[in-house]
Formats: sequence, structure tokens, C-alpha cells
Amino acid sequence: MGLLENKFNDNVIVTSVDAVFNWARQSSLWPMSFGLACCAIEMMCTGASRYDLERFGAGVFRPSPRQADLMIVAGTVTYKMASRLKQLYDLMPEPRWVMAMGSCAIGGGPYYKHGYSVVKGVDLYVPVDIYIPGCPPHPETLLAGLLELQEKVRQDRILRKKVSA
Amino acid sequence: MNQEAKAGEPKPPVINNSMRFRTEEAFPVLKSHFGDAVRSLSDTRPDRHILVRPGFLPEICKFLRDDPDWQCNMLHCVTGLDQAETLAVVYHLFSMPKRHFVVLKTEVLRDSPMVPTLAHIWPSADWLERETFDLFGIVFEGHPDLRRILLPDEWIGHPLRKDYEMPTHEKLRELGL
Amino acid sequence: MTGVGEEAMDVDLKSLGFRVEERRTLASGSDELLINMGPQHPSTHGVLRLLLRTDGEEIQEAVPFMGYLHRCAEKIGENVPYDTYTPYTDRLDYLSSMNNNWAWAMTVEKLAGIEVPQRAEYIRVIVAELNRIASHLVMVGTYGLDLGAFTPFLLTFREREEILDILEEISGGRLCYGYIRIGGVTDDITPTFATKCRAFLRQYVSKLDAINELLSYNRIFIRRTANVGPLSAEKAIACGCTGPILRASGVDWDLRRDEPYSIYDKFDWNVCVGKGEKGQLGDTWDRYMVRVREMYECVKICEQALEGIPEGPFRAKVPRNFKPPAGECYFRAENPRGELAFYVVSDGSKRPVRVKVRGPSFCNLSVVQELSRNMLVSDFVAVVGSFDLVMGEVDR
Amino acid sequence: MHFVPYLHEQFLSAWPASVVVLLVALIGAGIMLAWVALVALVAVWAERKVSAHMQARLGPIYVGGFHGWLQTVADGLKLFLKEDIIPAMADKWLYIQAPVLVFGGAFLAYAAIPFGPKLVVSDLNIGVFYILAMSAIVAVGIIMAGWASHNKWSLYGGMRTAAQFLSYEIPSALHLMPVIMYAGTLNLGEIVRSQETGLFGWAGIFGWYLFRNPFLFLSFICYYISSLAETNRTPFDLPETESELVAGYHTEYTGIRFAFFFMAEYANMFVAAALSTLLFCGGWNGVLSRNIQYLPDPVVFLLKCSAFIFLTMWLRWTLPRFRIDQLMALCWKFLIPLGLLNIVGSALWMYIFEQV
Repeated sequence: MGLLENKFNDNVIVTSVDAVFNWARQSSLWPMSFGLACCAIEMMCTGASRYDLERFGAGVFRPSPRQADLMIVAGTVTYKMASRLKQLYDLMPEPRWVMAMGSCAIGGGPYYKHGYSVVKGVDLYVPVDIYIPGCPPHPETLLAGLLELQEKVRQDRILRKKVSA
Repeated sequence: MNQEAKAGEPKPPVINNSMRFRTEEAFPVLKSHFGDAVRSLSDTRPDRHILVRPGFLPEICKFLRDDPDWQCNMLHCVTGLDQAETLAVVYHLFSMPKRHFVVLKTEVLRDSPMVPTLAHIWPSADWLERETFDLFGIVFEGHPDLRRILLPDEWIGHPLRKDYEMPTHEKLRELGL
Repeated sequence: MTGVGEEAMDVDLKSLGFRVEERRTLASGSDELLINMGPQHPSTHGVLRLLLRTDGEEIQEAVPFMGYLHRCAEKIGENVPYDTYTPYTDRLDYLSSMNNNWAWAMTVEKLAGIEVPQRAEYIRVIVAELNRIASHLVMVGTYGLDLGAFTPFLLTFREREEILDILEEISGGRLCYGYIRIGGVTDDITPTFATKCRAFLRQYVSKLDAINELLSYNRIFIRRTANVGPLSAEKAIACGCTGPILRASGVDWDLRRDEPYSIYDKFDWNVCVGKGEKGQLGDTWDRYMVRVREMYECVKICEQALEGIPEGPFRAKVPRNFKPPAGECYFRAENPRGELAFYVVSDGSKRPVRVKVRGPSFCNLSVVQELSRNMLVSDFVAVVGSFDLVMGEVDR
Repeated sequence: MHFVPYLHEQFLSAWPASVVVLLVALIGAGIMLAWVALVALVAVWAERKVSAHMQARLGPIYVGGFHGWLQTVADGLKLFLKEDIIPAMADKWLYIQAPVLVFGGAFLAYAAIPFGPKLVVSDLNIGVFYILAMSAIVAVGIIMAGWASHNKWSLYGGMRTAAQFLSYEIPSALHLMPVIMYAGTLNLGEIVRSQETGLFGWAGIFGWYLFRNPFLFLSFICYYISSLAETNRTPFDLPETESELVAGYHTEYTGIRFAFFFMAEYANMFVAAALSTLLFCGGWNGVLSRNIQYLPDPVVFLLKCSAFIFLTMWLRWTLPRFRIDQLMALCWKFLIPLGLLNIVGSALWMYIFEQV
């Protein structure tokens, strides 16, 4: 969007264009098939028949970060993995979102105290949009997180100027 | 339940847990073969172990593997131990044909932890020893490829030693992790 | 490929953790290609990294690197009380949490000499076998995925959900249960548990047959897996392989029969051994099929155990401030992936001095490097998939 | 094209002929482009729904209300809005051209596909040849993408494509030969017209080349298999195997460029289905005689195409994938010899039974 991004004051045209764009983005959040640990199994369950992420248009798990919109950090991030995770995040094209799934990704979880090699929260490396608690979270919790994220995407300002903080 | 019970080989007695440790029986045999290299038999419960001198470990293991009475064809586990003054390595040897375990232990000094490798006797020792090296800093002499296996190469220290301090996030970031 | 000088390549390879000698062989302008497979790759099942040295499609060598999920399980074991460690064992091999819990509980019970009530033993067998089915289902499904068949994956997961429902009902968890505790189980089974189990097991066999028809006996599937990556029995034993991998190589060895723990000697079932029906003994198809057949046996065990649940307490009396006597103890149990063993050293306090986890996947994985020689990339994916690695247990 | 001179004479006589030709071509291209986009959108949505229902799922259900019918529109719009990344080490020119070429190849083939007796952009007298040639361009594009991405997985995908496409070009052409021998023309419309009546003058389904003789039936099956391979569909989706090559040749492509690859795949699928329909299954001829065919011709044609597309999807969600050497063995040891056999067999059949 480059040149046009965040250049306009609110008016009917840009507001409706934004609404359409945001609708497209929120309806098609393709996650990267990136599983780290236990939570990855629950992520797979969420994508599988009973919970079926694809109902929300988010079931296209892309193996390549280049085509993904959403990185679900599903599991424990270790220091050995963290730099790779950062690299994967860098490979994703804008706009991109990150979900920290499970307590390990949120803040180290059960490995917080004695886990010498566990990163205490993936937000030390990449910006996180949605935190999904649980160890591991129930698939329904992940779905709830996805709906929250859709809400967040829906309120994004693309052509309109950002609201100054 | 056991249809193909092998003839001539009695089925081990069925109790709640039928793991068979023959460490006690192995001790006099090893003592007579290797003399001073075999130091003592521990009196720990429920499992006991034989303390051997590190230098003779490969020979003893080779004996246990090749001797028809023992036939320990599988190195089941290699464990590092931090015993304050010394570091120790515990080997659980298992014999599939004879269905028994023999437990060996060897102690080394904390400052120069050198143990000869068993990788040429059992290929499975390769990774198990690398892991022990990674987490305890015990050097296995003659190991074909002694590198860190679980932790990143940049890591400093051996975390399962009792005197290891938890690194801070900032410190690890400085290492480039 | 274009414009990479030798020096740049050297640096590149060094960052990949390659050894110096091999760096030289590559830098001298050979046709070989170094490819990183993982830690983020769809078919490495988690965060395994494999460095492939390939010549065209043919792999010369594949070097596994792990530790991307090293979660310090052994360090934590030294720092928490015995019972508190149970939830951490859940997360070792997260596809078979019940079996892990059980192995840990039995290790501590052996150390402290605790006798477990019969009712608890039966419940343990049932939940562990159910979990074994669930674990093998994941393997079957993801293995289909590795070979390009997507539908079996979803069908197996649908079946797995049924098991998870049953286990959730008694334990409260879907994946990590923490249900089997030292001395018994956390809670008695619910009144509907047995009927639900029976209902599930009754319809399960036919569903499994359907999955077999769809995948296991598919001609393309057989051609992709038979005669691929055969593992000899000698090599399997020498490398410390256990469980389905060992059995697929023709070694008739199952701890549940040959070294029975708990009450496994009371049931009538068969050990599934690879026979090399579709190709060589110990090939990928055998490794896959051993698991499929084991699921049928699990159903048998479950059905018999369900018949025999006695009345009585579900947990032995274990003091709240549990302190086992000083000593050391080694115990192993047959997990879906092989023999999970714990080695515990106690000094009589409420925390262990040392906990060692011998993960079956860790030892199984060590064979991959040797098997990978002169193999096509597609075959290699099939071989790695057939080992059914769970990185939580490899890296611990 | 009788249409152009007619237009020229009646309405646009003031304009030079070349401009009128260009104008007509542009309008045709525009319509076809819209059609290709529509086909891709519907096919992607259908694929997701079909796969979902085969796997005890629902598939897209919320986006756009009715069974998620706007899902692909949202996907396309989103891909259009994504950041466009060209990897630093990539061969920039080839990288940019590759998706255009892949999509272009698929799109150009549409020019010669007749949707009804008169409904064709360009009624080429070498239609079959032209479509085969155009779909070969796709292979070049994919190889370019694989090479230019500077990614080893992409390179593998590209190289596999090179091997696979070039091999399968041969059987797919060979198995069309018997039909061309029967029809005596390469014009697709003519081929369809020649299927109006068949053996003993029976009309309808007996006119289809599929049922003319056993060799043609075999040819059809073999052609269908090779067309699967040419459109990268399971069990022949080796160039983009997810579990082996991450995403194959389009691993590094983002946003709109990736969308082009994606669309090309489904556009190609339609071309393959259309060829099967036109050459073997009577094109727009219904199962009964043309005299009692009440459905409009394009509808019949599209219904048949949809059936083939559904079959392709069905296979995709059922079968595992071949290995590269098995794929090659199938082509060279099985399909090509059979193709030669079918040509000889059909020729003999024609000579003996139909006295052509």
C-alpha cells in the first residue's frame, strides 16, 4: 500500500475502503504451520475436523512464512530456537500478526523458574498481538483468540490516518 | 499370553515389576577378571551399582558385551551425576537375550572430568555421551564427535552441575542468542 | 547459488554448525548441495533440524541437530518434589502423557516401595492404552500427511478426539493429564467412564479398518514405503532403538510381555512384530504397520481391563510431604515410542538429587543419520516420519 | 473469424481493419481474463468445500454468509494487499516474470477453448496443438520461479517440474493422437461436431470418442492421468510438495505473485478438464441426441468440466503422492508405450471395423 497508507482523513470513501480491506484481511488469516511443542498438537486439533479453523477462513496452514499472515507460536521457545523464530517472523510479509499460544510462549510457563534455556515469553523477540492462556490451551480457546484477533484486524486503519496517541 | 516363549529359557518371575538387575552377581565376576579396576559394590536401594575406575571402563564393558554369560548388547542409558567433589557417570547395560541389567558407575574429579568413550562398543553411546558432555561437561576421550547436542554452541557452562547459575536473559542476548 | 564466494559460503556453513572437514569438501566446487531441513519444516514434526548434503535428489548424508525444544526437564526434576514433577513428565512426550506419568509414578513407587491398589492398576492400564491408541493415531495421520495424503490425518484426528473426550472426563485435561500420580491416580473414574470406553472401542475397530483401506493398503502408499530405509535388527539394538522401531525390525520384544510391569501379565494379547510382508524386513512400511496393528491389540487390552476393574481404593496412602528413602532406582516402561526410562537418585529429602530421563525418541533418532545415506529426499521424509519423533522427548 | 469482417463492414467501416481486429481481440481477452479469474475463484472455493466435506468438516462457512462463498474473494483481496517481497539474492528479472509467464500460459490456452458451437475467442484450426503448446509455457515459468527464488527448496521444485512436465507432455500428446486420427482435424469445434454421431449412426453418448473403441477408452484414462501430472495435482504434485519441499517452486513468493501461481493452478485444471471433455466426452453434446438436448450447449460443457474438476479434487484428497522415480517410471514405462499402442490399435480398428 506504500504511498497511500495512512494518508487520508476520515471520510466515507476511505472508511468504506478500509472496511473492505479489513474484512478481507480478517477473513483470511492464513497461519504458518509452525509448531514448537505440546501446543502444536492442540493447534493441529483446532485445524482438524471437530474444531475446523477453516470455518473462519483461517485453515490454510502455509508451510512457507512468505505466504502466511499469522504466526501462532505454539509451544515453548528456547534460546536456540528464538533466533530462528525471529528470522521466520522477519520472512513474513506485512501485515503480519503473532499469537502467543500457551503459557510457555506467553511467559515461560512451567519452565519459568528452573528452565535455563527457555525464553521467558516470546514477546522478548517478536511483537505479540494476542495471548492465549492455557497449558496447553483448549482448541476453543484458540478459536476465541482467533476471533479476538479478527476483531483487532477489523479495527485496523489502513488508508485512514492513525489516531495520534 | 506369551505364545512364543523360548524353549529352554525360563520366563522371568512375574511380579508387579519384573526388571532383573544382576549387578550383585556381576560384581564378583568382574572383580576376579579385572581386580583393582573394579572398586566396590554400592549398598544403595533398590538398585545397586558397581563402581569402576574410569580407565578400565571400556575393557569391562567389552567383557560384559562379549561374555556369553552377560551378553549386554544394549547400552540403555548414560547418566551424569554431580556428587559435590566428584562427577560421576552411570551406565545401565542391558542384555536382551539374557534379560538383565548391569549398572556400572565411574567417578572422575570435578576439575578434570575425563572418561573414555564407549561409542566404539555401542553406537548408542555416541549421543548419550554427547548429552552428558553438554549438560555436565564430562569429556569423553576418543569420542568421534564431541559437541554440544542440546544447547546452542555459544552456551557457557554446563547447566546440570549443582553450582550452575541460571543465566539472565540479557546475558544470553550478549552471547548472540 | 549465484555470486556466493567461497568465503561467504564458509561463513554460511559455519553458522549452520557444520564440521570443518565437510565444509572443505563442499567449498571445493562440488555438485553437492547443503540444505537445511528444519527447525521449521512441515515434515520434521516439531523443531528437529536436519542438515542434508545432497547430490541432486539423492541425500549423501543427513545430520540431525536438536535441542530446539530443550526444556530443562532434568534440571527441574532436581528442583521440585516428586509428585510435582508429574506434570512435567506430561510434557516430555506430549502425545502420550499418561504413559509418561505412569512410568514416573512407577519409578518412584519402586524407589519408595509403595504398593498400588489393584483398582488403580486397572485404571492405569486402561488410560495408558487409550493414550497409546491416541498417540499412534497421530502418527498414522501425520505420516499420511508426510506422504501427501491429507484426509487420513483428519480422520485419525477425529477418532483421537473421541479418546480425548474420555480422558478429559476423568482427568480434566486434553493433552497433558497429570492423572497417574505416585501411589495411584488422582481421582476415581466417573460412573459413565466404562460405558463410554466400551462404546468407543466397539466402533473404533471398524474405523481403523477404514483408515487401513484408505491409507495402509493403498498401492501408492505401499510403493512409497516398502523397501525404503530398512533397519536391521542388529543395528537397531546396537543403537538403542526400542519400541515399534525395534519390533518392526523383527525383534520380538515388548516390555509389556517380556518384562511385565503392573498387571500386563493378566491380559491376552499379541506382540506385533514386523514381518517384511511388502518388502524388506524393518522397512518403513513395517514401522508404520507395527503401530497400526498395535492399536488393535490396545483395544483388546482395554476391553479385558474394563471387564476386570475391581472395587477398592484408587490411590495408596502417600504422605503429603512425601520423602522416599535414600537410594537410586532405574525403571523403564513401554511407551508408544519405545522404552521410556527414569533414573532417580534420592538422598531421603523431598526432592530428588538427580532425575535422568531416557527418552526413546532420542535413541531412535540416532539411527536416522545412518539410514539416510543414498536416499531420495522423498524417501527420507518417509523415513523420518516413520520414526514418529516427538521433539519434547528428544530434547527434554 | 467471420465476426470481424462483419463488424468492420456494418459498424466500424471508418476504422482500419487492424484496429477492429485488435479491438475484438482485446474485448475477447478481457472477457476471458474475467472468466479465468471467476473459474479460479469458484474452483478454489469448491476445492475447500469439497475437501472439507470429504474430511467430515464444514470448510469456509462464515465469510460472505452463504457457505463462505466470498472466502476466495477475501483471500484474493488479502493477497493483493500483502507486502510484495523480492528476496535480496533473487534473480530479480526472472523472479518477476515467472508468475506472469505461468499465469499467461494458463490464460492463453483459454483462447482456443470453445464453450459452444460458436462460443470461442479464436476458432483456431490447430486448437489442440495450440493448447498443448500454451500449457508447456507454464513449465518454463515454474522452472524460472524455482531458479530465480534463490532458495534450494524452490530449485528442487523447479527441477522436478522440468522433469515432470517435459516427460508428461509426451504421453498427453500421444494419447490425444487417436482422437485426432478419428476426427481428422485439430480444430476443437470440429472434433466436437464429429462426436455428434458415432458407431452405427447412434447419437448421444455413443458418439463420444470415449466409447468409440477400447483403445480410445484406454487413451482417455491415460490422458486423464497425464493431465493430472501436467496440472500438478496429487498424486503428482511433486513440484510443490508441502511435506518435502516446504512449498516447492513458490516458497519465496508473496502476495499477488503467489496469487498468480495459485490462480494458474486452477486455471490449468479447467483447461485440462475442458480438453478431456472436448476430445473424449463429446464437448457440449449431451448424453442423448442433439435433437432432444434442452440444456444450452455451454451449460452442458461446463457441467462436464465440473465433473472432471470434481474428480480431480476427489483424487487429490484421497491419494498419497508418488515419488519422483515412480512418477518417471509411470510415464516412460507405462504411459508412453501405451500411447503408441493406442495409436496403432486405433488405426487398425478404424481400418478393420469402420473402413475409414
